[in-house]
Amino acid sequence: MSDGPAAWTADEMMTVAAARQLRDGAACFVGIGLPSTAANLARATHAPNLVLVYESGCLGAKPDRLPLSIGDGVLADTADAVVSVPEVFNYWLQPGRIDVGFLGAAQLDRYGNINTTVVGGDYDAPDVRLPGAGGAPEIAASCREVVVIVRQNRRTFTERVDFVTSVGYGSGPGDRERLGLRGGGPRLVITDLGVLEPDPVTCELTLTHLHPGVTREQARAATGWDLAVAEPLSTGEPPTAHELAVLRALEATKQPLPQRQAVAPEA
Amino acid sequence: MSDGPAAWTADEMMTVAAARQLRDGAACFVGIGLPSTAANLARATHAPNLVLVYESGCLGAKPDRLPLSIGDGVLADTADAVVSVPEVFNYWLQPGRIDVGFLGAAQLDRYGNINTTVVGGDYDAPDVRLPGAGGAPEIAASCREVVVIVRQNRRTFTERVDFVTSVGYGSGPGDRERLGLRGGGPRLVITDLGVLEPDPVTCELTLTHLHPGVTREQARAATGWDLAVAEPLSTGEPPTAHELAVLRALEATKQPLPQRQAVAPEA
Amino acid sequence: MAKLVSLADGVADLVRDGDVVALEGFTHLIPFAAGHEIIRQGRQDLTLVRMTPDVIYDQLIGAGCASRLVFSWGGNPGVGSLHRFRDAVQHGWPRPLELEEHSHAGMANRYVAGASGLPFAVLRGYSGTDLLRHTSNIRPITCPFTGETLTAVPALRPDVTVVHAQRADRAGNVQMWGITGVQKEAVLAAHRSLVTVEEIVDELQPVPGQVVLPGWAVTAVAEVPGGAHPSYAHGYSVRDNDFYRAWDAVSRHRDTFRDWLDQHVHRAGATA
Amino acid sequence: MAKLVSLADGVADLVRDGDVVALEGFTHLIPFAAGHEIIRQGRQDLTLVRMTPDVIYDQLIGAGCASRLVFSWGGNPGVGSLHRFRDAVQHGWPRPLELEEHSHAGMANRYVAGASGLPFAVLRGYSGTDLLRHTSNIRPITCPFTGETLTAVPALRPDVTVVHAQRADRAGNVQMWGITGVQKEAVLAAHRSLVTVEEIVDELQPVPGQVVLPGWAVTAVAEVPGGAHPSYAHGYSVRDNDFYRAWDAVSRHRDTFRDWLDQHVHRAGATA
Repeated sequence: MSDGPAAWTADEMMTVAAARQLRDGAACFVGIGLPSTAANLARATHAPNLVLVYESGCLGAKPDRLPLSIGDGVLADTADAVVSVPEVFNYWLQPGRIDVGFLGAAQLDRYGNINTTVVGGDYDAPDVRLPGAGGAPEIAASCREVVVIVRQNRRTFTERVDFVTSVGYGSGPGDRERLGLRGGGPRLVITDLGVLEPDPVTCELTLTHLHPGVTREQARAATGWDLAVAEPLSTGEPPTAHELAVLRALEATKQPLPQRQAVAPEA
Repeated sequence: MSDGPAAWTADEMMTVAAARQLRDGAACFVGIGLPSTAANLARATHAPNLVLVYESGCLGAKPDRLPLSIGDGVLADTADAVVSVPEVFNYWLQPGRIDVGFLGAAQLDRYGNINTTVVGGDYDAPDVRLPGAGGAPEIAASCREVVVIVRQNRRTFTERVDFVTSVGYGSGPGDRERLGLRGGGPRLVITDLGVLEPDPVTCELTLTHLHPGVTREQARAATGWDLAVAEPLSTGEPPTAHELAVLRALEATKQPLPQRQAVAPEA
Repeated sequence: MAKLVSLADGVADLVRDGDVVALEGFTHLIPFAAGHEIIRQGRQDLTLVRMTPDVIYDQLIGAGCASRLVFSWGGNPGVGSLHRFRDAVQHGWPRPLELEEHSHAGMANRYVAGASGLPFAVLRGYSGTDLLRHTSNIRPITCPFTGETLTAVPALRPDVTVVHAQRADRAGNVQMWGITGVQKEAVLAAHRSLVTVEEIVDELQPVPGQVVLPGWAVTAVAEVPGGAHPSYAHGYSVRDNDFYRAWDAVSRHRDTFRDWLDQHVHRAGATA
Repeated sequence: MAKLVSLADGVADLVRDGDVVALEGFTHLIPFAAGHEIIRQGRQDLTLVRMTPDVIYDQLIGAGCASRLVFSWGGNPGVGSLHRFRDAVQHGWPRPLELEEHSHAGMANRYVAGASGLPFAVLRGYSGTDLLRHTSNIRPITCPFTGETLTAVPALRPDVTVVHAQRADRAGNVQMWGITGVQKEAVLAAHRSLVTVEEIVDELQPVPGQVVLPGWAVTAVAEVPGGAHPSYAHGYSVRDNDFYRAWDAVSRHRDTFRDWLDQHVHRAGATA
């Protein structure tokens, strides 16, 4: 197994950085997309006993390919148990049994609050209507810690989110406790540029690591608030050849984009 | 099949009278003992599509022998579905999906209230400690109607129950509504002497049928309050030879009482 | 005992203009054929309820069947946005769509309360979110033992719930397995229910992971093989991921959507 | 991942004097062997929790392990009364037994609340009964949407729950089937859990009607073949109805009970 550096994309770096954060044996609540890819990369590399929990009710899924949807049959086929959707939220997420909750974001603010609902305009007449909450509010509330994976740019990293779909640290220290949120909140925000962590005192997201080849100025320019930077600011390890090989093999298990325009008629 | 009369015991008459009350296709919540025997007799005679629901979580059990316990394996093996105990109470009993709930009683009063908890003395120092509530309070509350099966005597049929374990008509008309009980309450009390039904106006249990060979004086003497009697008071049909044959064949499927005094050591 | 019916008759009997209708299925076992029949029969003014209004509700919304949507996540899973949903919300086309928005945990518990005959459910949820500002259907509740404040949501009681399952027997006992989502709760919460199945069989053979809905808790069952397409029925079909990807282009414009609707729904006719 | 332990070590590690202990199993899969090990290890002052305190709790109560009982139905199913339970309640022998009494629906929902991380559960229950007079753990609660009054019960959070199951694998994933009662909820509600199993296998083959508890939600697993006797393990054994019937005579008198306890529990030793 080669551990040397290799050429990689920013998304690959982001996925690898997220995967590395998952310790073996942890229970992870994962959504489809980058979180699922990162969790499956971790399971295929350093964390073979990572427990993947999908909100479709699959506990301990062990897919041998990347699921395209959260209800992919491969998740049910390989799970230790398939439970109902009410059960996965009530018996597994809500009591705090999940170690790590993965979330994405359409907007993220300096206290790690997340918007996936509406951007611009009013709620009733938004500029952009997004999918909404899904499982995110309670994932953000109840997991022992939350890891956010999101591409970093000024549109996404905004001073105030237009809608609080999922609470990070609210408006600062003590807010999670006041709101009765029992999980720890966002421990890491992993982007295509680096890694942000909440300041232990102020809870403000602070740039703590850059990915190789990225500058702090790039990160600050891609942030819609005056981004705090940790001193010293370290630079993370690039993806190893092994990590990249496994990640690319995983990605190759996704089906190709459709070649045809017509949509299949009903069976 | 012979339909002529035959010699029978008072318990057999009581069981047959209860079985006859069950219409085909009804969903019945049954406990072990006489209710289970009556329900299985009905299923084996005029009501082949009777749905038997046991609080152990067995929905639509079709036992080919009388189960000795509510968690008998034959119930799980023959059920349409086996669900958890919380589910049987929450999804099946509580919303009022069950047509008929069968209950027994250690004490019963003139408004059909039932005691299966303590007799005599104080609650904390009772003369007799009985098993307690089990599923009965919510069966009494939520089934569309309740059928009580109980042997009639002055100890059991008492002016006031020492403890209200399960509510019949409380202290009279309107009480069920005031208490928020959505089921209809006791429609029939079937005893070894006859059948009692609540008066449509006063809700007081009234003797409406005698079993063959029983007199109204016997029934009144076996009741701890001044028992109202319907006019005209009818006498029910004796068990048919077919009913008796089926009932006795069912009873024969129970295991014999133990012949030995020693208790088997652990496996 | 559930009645065995044709899809057309089942929809005609059980789904009425103005109804609160839940079509459930969590990625798996989505009752697409029944949704298309609702469109074909021209139902209007429906309140559509569904945790994940994905392509099936994009079609119903675009076809003008809905005036209200109660939901927790609206998107094309793994692909992107729902363009007909967005067009209705952002531009009122083909008619305005009122939204009542929840989280998955809230919606799942609302069905649980409905199935349980309770007026509300309690959860740890919504706290600190802006969802609280936009519906009166999320309220605080105090624990009578600890004094702690939690969140209450009202029961969902759809007029009719429609789901797809693998099999039923002739008494209408329904069997499904794989990812079974919130379907049991959605059926039990509803006043009426219609289940489409891949096949009706003489006897249901037990399957690991199965959920069985007794026939006496279901209103009607229709045999509709492939009735979940482009979703799938575990053991019968696989998800048509190409359809979901292609839907993005089909649904992006009103005219391509209308052409698709005309060709694949209106002219197709009920499959059963 | 659950630890694989011997029964003696599992009880020694996980069950402590003064604990709130739930041994669950609804007629089926009752963890008798673990109950006997608790007696052998001389645990005292336990609060015993169980929906149906039947023969297993008659034994623990008669052996003097318990000071409190939280329950909803105490009897010898299909046979009659529990004489050791009655003796403790009526005469304080071998020590007084404080009771907290509920209905099945209340107890089941208390476990559900515990498993769900909620401080209480809501049900339609207890209304009009005298159970309300004897515990403060049943309280009214008002629906914040309809104003209707319902009943609240507090969550059960046992220090330790003990159940018996058919199988586990080497990672401690537990598999049970048949009547599975309230066992999942009782395990998930507890701070610690011990599961005895008929056998530990390399791989769990799926079985219809199975409930699987992932190893990461279980504290320890002990292989104890026959550990449910005289209860049964569906697929492994049948219920020893003779034992239950004979228990009536054995337990009726203190001396015959003590002889039985001495011979069949104290001198028997742990089976694993």
